[in-house]
Amino acid sequence: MSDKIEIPDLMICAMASEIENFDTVLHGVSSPLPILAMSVARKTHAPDMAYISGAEGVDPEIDRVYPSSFDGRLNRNSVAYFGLHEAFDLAQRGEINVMFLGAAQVDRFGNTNLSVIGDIDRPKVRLPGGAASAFMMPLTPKVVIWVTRHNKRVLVEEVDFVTGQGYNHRAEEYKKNEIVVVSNLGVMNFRNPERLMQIQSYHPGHTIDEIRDNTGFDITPAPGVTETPVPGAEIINLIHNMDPDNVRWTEFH
Amino acid sequence: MSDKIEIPDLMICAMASEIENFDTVLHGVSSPLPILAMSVARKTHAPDMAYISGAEGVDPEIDRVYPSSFDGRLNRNSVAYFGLHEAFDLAQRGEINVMFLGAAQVDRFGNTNLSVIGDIDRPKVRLPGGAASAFMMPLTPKVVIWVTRHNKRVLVEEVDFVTGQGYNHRAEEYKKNEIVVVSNLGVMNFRNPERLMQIQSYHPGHTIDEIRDNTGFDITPAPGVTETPVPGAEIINLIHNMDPDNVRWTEFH
Amino acid sequence: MKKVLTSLEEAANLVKDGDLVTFGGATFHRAPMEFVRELARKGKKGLTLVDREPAMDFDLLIGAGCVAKVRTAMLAFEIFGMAPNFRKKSESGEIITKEGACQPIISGFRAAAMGLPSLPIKGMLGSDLMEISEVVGSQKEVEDPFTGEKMIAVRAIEPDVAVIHAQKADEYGNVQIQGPLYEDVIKAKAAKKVVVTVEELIPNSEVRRMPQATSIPHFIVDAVVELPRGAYPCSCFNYYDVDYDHIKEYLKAAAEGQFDKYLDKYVYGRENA
Amino acid sequence: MKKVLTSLEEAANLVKDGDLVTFGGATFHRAPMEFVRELARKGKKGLTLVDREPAMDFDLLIGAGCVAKVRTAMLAFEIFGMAPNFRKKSESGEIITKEGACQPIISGFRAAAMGLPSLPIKGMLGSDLMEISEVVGSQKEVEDPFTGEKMIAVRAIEPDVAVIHAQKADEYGNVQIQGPLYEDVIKAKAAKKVVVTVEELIPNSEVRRMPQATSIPHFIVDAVVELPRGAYPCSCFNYYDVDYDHIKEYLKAAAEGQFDKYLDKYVYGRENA
Repeated sequence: MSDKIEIPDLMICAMASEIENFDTVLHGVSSPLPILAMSVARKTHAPDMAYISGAEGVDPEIDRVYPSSFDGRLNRNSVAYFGLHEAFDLAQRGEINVMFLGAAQVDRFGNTNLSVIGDIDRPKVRLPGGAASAFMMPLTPKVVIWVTRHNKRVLVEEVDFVTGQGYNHRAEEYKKNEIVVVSNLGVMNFRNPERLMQIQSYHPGHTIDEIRDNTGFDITPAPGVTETPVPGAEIINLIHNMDPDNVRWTEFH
Repeated sequence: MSDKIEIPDLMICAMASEIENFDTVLHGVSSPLPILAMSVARKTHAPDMAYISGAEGVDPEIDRVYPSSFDGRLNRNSVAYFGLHEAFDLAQRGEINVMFLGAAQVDRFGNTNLSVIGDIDRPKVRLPGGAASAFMMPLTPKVVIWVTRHNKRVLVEEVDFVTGQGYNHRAEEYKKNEIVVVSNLGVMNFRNPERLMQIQSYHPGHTIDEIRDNTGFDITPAPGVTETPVPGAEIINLIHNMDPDNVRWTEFH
Repeated sequence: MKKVLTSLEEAANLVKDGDLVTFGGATFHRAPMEFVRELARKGKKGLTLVDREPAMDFDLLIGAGCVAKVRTAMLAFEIFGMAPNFRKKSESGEIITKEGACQPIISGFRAAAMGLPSLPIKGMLGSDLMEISEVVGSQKEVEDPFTGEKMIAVRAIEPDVAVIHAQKADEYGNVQIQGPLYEDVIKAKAAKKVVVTVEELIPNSEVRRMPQATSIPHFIVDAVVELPRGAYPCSCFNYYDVDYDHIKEYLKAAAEGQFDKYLDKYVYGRENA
Repeated sequence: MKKVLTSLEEAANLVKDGDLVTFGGATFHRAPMEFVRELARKGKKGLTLVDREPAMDFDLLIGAGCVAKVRTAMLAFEIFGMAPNFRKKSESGEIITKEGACQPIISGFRAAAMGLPSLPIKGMLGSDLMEISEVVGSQKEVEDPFTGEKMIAVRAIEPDVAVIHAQKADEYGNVQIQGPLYEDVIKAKAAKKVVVTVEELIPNSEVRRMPQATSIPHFIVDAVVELPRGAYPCSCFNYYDVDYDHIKEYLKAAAEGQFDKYLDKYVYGRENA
């Protein structure tokens, strides 16, 4: 089984499992994986979650994903429209429970970089920008960061530029909020007193050692580390039916 | 003619004449006279004014007035809804040109009192409150205050409590904004260097001396003081058709 | 989405003695009058009521002895003049009235809705109302951090409960308001708990047919009560107009010292006036 | 109401060299692309562009040499990756890019829409983006005047011109936007001048039939241009979807150093791509 399951599908289900029932969840731009993860969660263990789309629909009936995560067609049969500025008001009230964010670099403290490789004023590589990261990272009870290329250039000792705030770059009141990193090799969390990245689970077909060898800093397994649970066939079918054009694969090429 | 024209109709037309074409105008609560004045202005010299109703309609087709100025029926065939908080944003941008406000007391500097007669903590008479006065008075290029009982208890030397800010209670930048008082005896403005109340016009059937005798402070006629222009029969008919129940008379009883 | 449909009785239990409460609508329109009467029947005590321009809803609760403090920009019965119980009890000192103004109260709700401790506004300076506000701690003169411009910081107003009467909602709390919204959406976002009474309960499928008609989404609503004519004698746009005869009867009773009789007849007597 | 219907040519003249400009929509949706192409044809210079998450609209103007500065929270082509001209010219230093974040940019627009010099927000602290912002003067760490809580004051963003592509408007500038609004209404309120290009011109009588459908009222709109397919190759909800083949052609041309040929074909060549 584990040799058959595809990494995007496994990541989508790992991301979905970070959502609890009754959570209010928001996704942003360029987010086919989060959209599929939120859809899977709704159809499985979190039927009562509130789904706020980056395209502004509330609890839309998502029949498929598109190359754009702001496409108005993602709002089909929504119960309401809720603008991003309204969602941010909600976040400032602490009422958005889970947010999914991307990253070009993540370090051991959970800092993310989406801004620049090299110096900000003389960038070696100009990155697209952090979008909501610097705002949502500290405020949100749980931020799930997805990484499609787990290697030493992405999982780094220290990010070139702190776009999103890890535990060493946030006020005391925000240190209680969780960060979870879901990569193509495993799932990492920071549930330890030092708030340092540790291995929560390794994906089927991968190992703790493989994760350690591909991480740019010393990372240890969390107590009770396990293999990432494998989704059932019906969930895999759900994902495939929602993504006939394999949009979810784009980030992996 | 002047003995036939009724005071509410005359006041409504005097209030309407303070609106210029292309002005953006807002009315508030308990405002049958402003609603009729805005309607008259639109049908006469200010066809292009923007009419923002306290009931949230923009440029509604007003067929009649009601005992409440927030009645949803006042929005018939509006071109848009515009909430009071949005209108206040506009006011903070300086883009509401004219606002109509009531007053229980007005003094020589243009201060208004809608809060209390006597001491605020041990009120002799508790008044209803200033509504938008303290916010709109300084910010608005032209505030028109209507007074249905011009006497020495209403037009006072100094108000018991400054609800709305006259010229001696506002910052320099706001002293350029105009205040006009339309009463049952005449029209008063502050277009002089001292920014003191002066008589702009006296209503037909009334005199400058009558106004002075019924004002609680020394008030002088403005240069070029005249009789308040008398509206034509078609405008009177317009008003009467819009107010079959004589709601406009209520404040005069 | 979770179902939040409940009874008037249960919903009223969400309001505790001493709570800070606001109501939807303005003056005679979409005030949640039947919920207000239920609060009076339950004998709630020591409520602090806050709103921009309320009318009979506040005055009835003041007359019924449920209120300790009131904060409004104006509390009157439109062209019919003063709110009788408000006037009587504020002059006698039975209730504390710290008058506000429209913009500070609206902006206080907006600050809470935005999750901010305060929000800057303009105007107000020079009014004696500023002094009251500084004492109460609801407003403060500040300087803009960039321009140095004199501004007024308005402290957030986060009601314990906001009660709104709307035309339609589904059992999950997706609410459709027709006609003027007043500050109802802002109040719902600002409050800790939100109760919505509605003329009609509609199926979720109808909500999904026109999401743009939803004014308040389910995830900020704690209770929905089906309550036809729940705003009476105030109006509910597209359903019924204000019953001004009833309002005149209310004012007459209060003027003649017969307000208790009014309460017996319309509040403590029949379940629905 | 005054009539503000005009031509694309006239409307584009409202944008001056060096202006601060924002566009409606987000990424590939309701960007005013035909207006953008007209700005390129007119050879506008030194524009500062600001928006939360733009895409091809900003990148095309950068590629056409119209832009001096860019402020965005993210400028990319969604899952297709980096915006090619933005990346090239920001790395070469040809344009100045001071990156923001979504909330500060949205709140900057909101502050201007509210007539305020600045607005407080949360978050941001600890990010290196704060340092940039403090230097640029767009954000500042402050303390709430009541609670002492650490907040970030965001300076108002008041664009010289906001250009929005919508589905419908009348000749007076009453605008109906269908589907996601993004920050279009806020931008319109925030800007000094507002240009709206629309798929369809509708009579005022149709606007009055459903006032609740009006997203932007006439009194804040300075120009309306009838421009079917004005968002192409971006989408216009209920009218047409994104033309991803065109977007891939754009990216391919840029990747192969053939961007000038793209401009000749789709911008300087035929009036409408």
